Amino acid sequence: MTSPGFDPLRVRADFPLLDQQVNGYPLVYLDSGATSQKPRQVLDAETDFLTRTNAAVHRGAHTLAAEATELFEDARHTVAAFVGADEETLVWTHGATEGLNLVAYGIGNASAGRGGAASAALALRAGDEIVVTESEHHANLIPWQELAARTGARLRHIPVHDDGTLDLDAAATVIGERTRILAFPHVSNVLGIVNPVAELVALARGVGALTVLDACQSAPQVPLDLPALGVDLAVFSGHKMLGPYGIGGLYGRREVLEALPPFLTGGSMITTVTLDAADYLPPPHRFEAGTQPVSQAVGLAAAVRYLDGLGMPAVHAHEKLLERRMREGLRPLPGIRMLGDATDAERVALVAFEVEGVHAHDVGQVLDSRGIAVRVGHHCAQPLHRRFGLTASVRASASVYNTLDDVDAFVDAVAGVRDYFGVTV
Amino acid sequence: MTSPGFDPLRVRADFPLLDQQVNGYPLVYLDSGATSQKPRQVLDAETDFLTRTNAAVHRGAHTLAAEATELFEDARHTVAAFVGADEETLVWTHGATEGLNLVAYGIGNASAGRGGAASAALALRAGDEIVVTESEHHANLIPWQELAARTGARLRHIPVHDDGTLDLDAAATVIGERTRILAFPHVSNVLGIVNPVAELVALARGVGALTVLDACQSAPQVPLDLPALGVDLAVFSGHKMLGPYGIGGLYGRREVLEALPPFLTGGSMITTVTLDAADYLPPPHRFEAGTQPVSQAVGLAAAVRYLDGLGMPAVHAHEKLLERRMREGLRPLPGIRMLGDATDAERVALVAFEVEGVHAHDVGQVLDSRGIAVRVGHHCAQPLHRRFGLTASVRASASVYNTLDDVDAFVDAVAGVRDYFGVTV
Amino acid sequence: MSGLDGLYQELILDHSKARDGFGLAAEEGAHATSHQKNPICGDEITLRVRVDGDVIRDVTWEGAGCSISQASASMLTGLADGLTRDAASSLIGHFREVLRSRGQLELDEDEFGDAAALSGVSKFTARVKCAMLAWVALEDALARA
Amino acid sequence: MSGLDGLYQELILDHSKARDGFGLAAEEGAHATSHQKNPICGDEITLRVRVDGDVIRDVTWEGAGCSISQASASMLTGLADGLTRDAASSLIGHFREVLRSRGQLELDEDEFGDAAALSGVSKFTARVKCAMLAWVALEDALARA
Ligand SMILES: Cc1ncc(COP(=O)(O)O)c(C=O)c1O
Ligand SMILES: Cc1ncc(COP(=O)(O)O)c(C=O)c1O
Repeated sequence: MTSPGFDPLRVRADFPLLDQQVNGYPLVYLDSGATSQKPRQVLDAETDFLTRTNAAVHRGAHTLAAEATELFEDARHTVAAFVGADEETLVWTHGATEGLNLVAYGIGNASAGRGGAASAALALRAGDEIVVTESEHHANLIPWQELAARTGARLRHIPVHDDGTLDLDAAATVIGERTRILAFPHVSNVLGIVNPVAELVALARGVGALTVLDACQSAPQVPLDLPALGVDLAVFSGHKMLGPYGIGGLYGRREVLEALPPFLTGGSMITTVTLDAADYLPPPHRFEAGTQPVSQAVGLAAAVRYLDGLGMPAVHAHEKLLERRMREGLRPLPGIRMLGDATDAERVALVAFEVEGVHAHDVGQVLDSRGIAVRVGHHCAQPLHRRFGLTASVRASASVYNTLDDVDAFVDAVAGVRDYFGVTV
Repeated sequence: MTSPGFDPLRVRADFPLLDQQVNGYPLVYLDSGATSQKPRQVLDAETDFLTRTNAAVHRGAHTLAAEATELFEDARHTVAAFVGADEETLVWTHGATEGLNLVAYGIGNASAGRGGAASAALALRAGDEIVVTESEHHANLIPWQELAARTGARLRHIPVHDDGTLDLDAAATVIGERTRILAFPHVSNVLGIVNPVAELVALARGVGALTVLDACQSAPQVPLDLPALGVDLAVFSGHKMLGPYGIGGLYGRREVLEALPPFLTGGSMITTVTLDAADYLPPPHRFEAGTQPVSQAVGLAAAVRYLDGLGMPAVHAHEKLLERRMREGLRPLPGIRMLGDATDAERVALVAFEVEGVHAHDVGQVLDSRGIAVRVGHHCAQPLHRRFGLTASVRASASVYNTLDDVDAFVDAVAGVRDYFGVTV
Repeated sequence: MSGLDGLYQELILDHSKARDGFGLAAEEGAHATSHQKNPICGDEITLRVRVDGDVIRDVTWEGAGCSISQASASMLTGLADGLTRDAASSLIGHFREVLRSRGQLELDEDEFGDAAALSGVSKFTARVKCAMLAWVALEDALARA
Repeated sequence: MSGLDGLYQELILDHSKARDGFGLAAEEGAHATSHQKNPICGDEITLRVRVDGDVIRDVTWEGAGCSISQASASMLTGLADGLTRDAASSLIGHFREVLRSRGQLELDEDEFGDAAALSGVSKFTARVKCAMLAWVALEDALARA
């Protein structure tokens, strides 16, 4: 897995979309935290599947169906291995949002008495507590709000320090005997800081709480071994890690998946069905109702093979390089405030910031006029923005195909923004 | 929209997968009821999007993001128009199974008091009844079983006659004052018969019950005008109608969608979010949490444009031709029993049958050895198979790219099956 | 930055700083208030009008947002004052039509005054909501008044 | 139909009709029963064994299924009778390994007798579950006995 590094310009050549001009400038795509671009290898894998092997999986006995089923399950094996997991512990989802809803609704169903005795240990009661962080993406916040509302559980949160790190002292107080679930991001999609998973898991374990990790932003950039991290459940999205839309993964420890009642119900997740009741398959199939995103699973397998080809340690090193260049470029500029600028934290290549006196939308527009694509808004993290006294910020996020030149063009454009709007204070 | 018909051989040339040999014979793909093949035009639309315009939609302000958002919403317009609906009444889902779960869980959430006063009319109470048919695909059965179990409602069903038609007399008795929901297939994926929507909707309306139509098998073959059919809600899957995996539609009458609380929660479906609570957007966005299957939406739009190019009346006529040839070919063969062989019913090109004395798996294997792909098993409709005294059947289902020669090859292969296994009775 | 300058005309930048009508008037007389929000960026506006018989008076507003949304609210303030309900609703309708035209239509200077400078926004589809925010608030406030 | 004949060997078709051991014995003595199901096609088998000390006796079964699953159960009946638990479990393990080999391995005739005819199934991945059904039932029954 160790790699001598890679040449981002060669990598870039694998991504057809990047080779274009926007507003008369070569495209500098710095919005990979929202969705990444996809290499030829991924597009080709999907097209190959669809033009040669496509057929219903786990449902047919004819030759194409058998071949498609094999490719689909091979993809599961490949993607599971990428996050250090066994294939039986990897559930296909349509993305991280669905994965988190699956867990929250599964626990809600257990709380409503579904799943029988096996699921009773997961049931929530009034007075139980669910803990999240102040830095949550809405996808790892609202499903818990809704679950709390349905079960009478209470939702609490771990605050974030001014420098963007989690307040671990507060965490030790917030997480207590009543805590049943601790859900947190591996990396916040605004702060970019890698959270201390081991400490948080230890706190949760100490009180017997279930841990749910949102690995959306780490999966594309940080070598992952989910079982080694010790979390009970974790989710990630394919489209943020060079893969297709509409595919993602839910990893779960075997015992936890076995105890969880189904979420979506329908075909291919059952054994016996009568008009009155249904018996369910064991994990992972219990959680995969209906026709699965088959070509997308094959595409995601190609994406993680691509990342493995570069070597995740090399990817991580490359992202760190870009991240440092971004922060070092922005820091000296007048009127720039980075969100969560803790200096010694481990990070991914993602920086959110405010340009004092210029609204994020206007900053984004100036950058766009120079071909630079960044994201502006609350990035689905309104509570965190409120905590920093903002409604919106600008976010630049890089991936394997970005170069130091991309970062320099970005910093240069940001440097001119306040002038353009005549802001001098 | 009227069309003089089309040449299936020219159509076939648009489907690269079909041009292959299986077990030494040219592939005859008769498993489109499970999943259809995809024309070049659909693959190209997705690839074009991913290599030129791909970016996060409804979230970014940069040029690509704005263009991607437009293509995504144009796709919604196109697909909505294909089923006769306004774009605000079309919700993207990942497929029919998710769409049906969305409705069942949405009603479950209303029953748990979510959605406030606006949703109260949708809430179920103990003693309320949900009615389905005996011919249900598991996707339109198990979500209702689970909803009934969570709310104390009772699940009832409309039986199927020996000839495959619904027992409308029984329906008039089963649907009564306590009925709150009537869910049924437009076309069963085993019987292939177009059900009398108007009669069923009238019965449901008479008692103020909500109607939910499973249009999975009709959408690819029958010209659809969902508002004109008068149903409250309807679902379909892209992958069965020449489109990509992982995309589907939920149509809903405006008032019904407005009353329905959200199902999946997360990003892009909210207005204001605090750590404690969230406010939700109006439909359709209320139901589209998280990153949507964007390239797949674009692909599905290309698929329905392809179907519209052929003309849905012409498609329907072509399918009827294939269907008649299938049934007329099978009927004289000794020991063949077709499921639901009502002679004067309107149908799609789909036939399920039993070969007496030979298990469905074995029939499928013989057909596969001649390059003919059919589906064997219970087709996710165990209760219906039980009703016909079977655990499994063989199903042949055709699409726009099938020819009469395909059907003849299929009938010819079936004719030899009993001999091969030495069954003579 | 020619495309950019087409969007950020001098007048827009000026209005985004001047912010005519900024600061909500106290609620007295026949007034109506509307709160609008752009869920994508979290921008918000609260706009209040007094309706004197059939005539709009005293448009005031408060809110945070980008230069386009602030300038648009500022420009609307002067424009709406003294209009009848009907005139305002036709003005809003026309504004919406032009802004959604993707650069095909222009705002007439006689009708729109300073706000005609917002024509350029219609080429930037992602920014149309920013420019519309105050106008939707006025429409909503009138419906409530 | 050469590929097909590799699957449906004469012996298999014969066994699928003869169905040795078909008809469940009454539950008496030290016995164990297992019910197994193939969720894809709905095929089921109920298999019962008597375990006499360490030795398997009287394998009987009931169920509906395809010719492969029926033949496999029939062949297993004769084969298992008289084996020790250990011998049976090694037999089942070996059978599974060959069937999952995608045509790479062959069942040894000395070890498997008539059941060696099932080697061909390993090339038909969609049918491996059919052939395994009775064997999984025996494995499960022994675990319960
Ligand atoms: C940290 C984090 N969590 C969850 C999500 C939701 O992922 P998706 O929209 O792919 O479901 C995202 C991305 O939007 C994210 O960045
Ligand atoms: C009638 C019917 N309903 C529902 C479904 C479920 O569709 P999907 O698997 O695409 O969610 C299918 C197809 O499997 C079907 O044929």
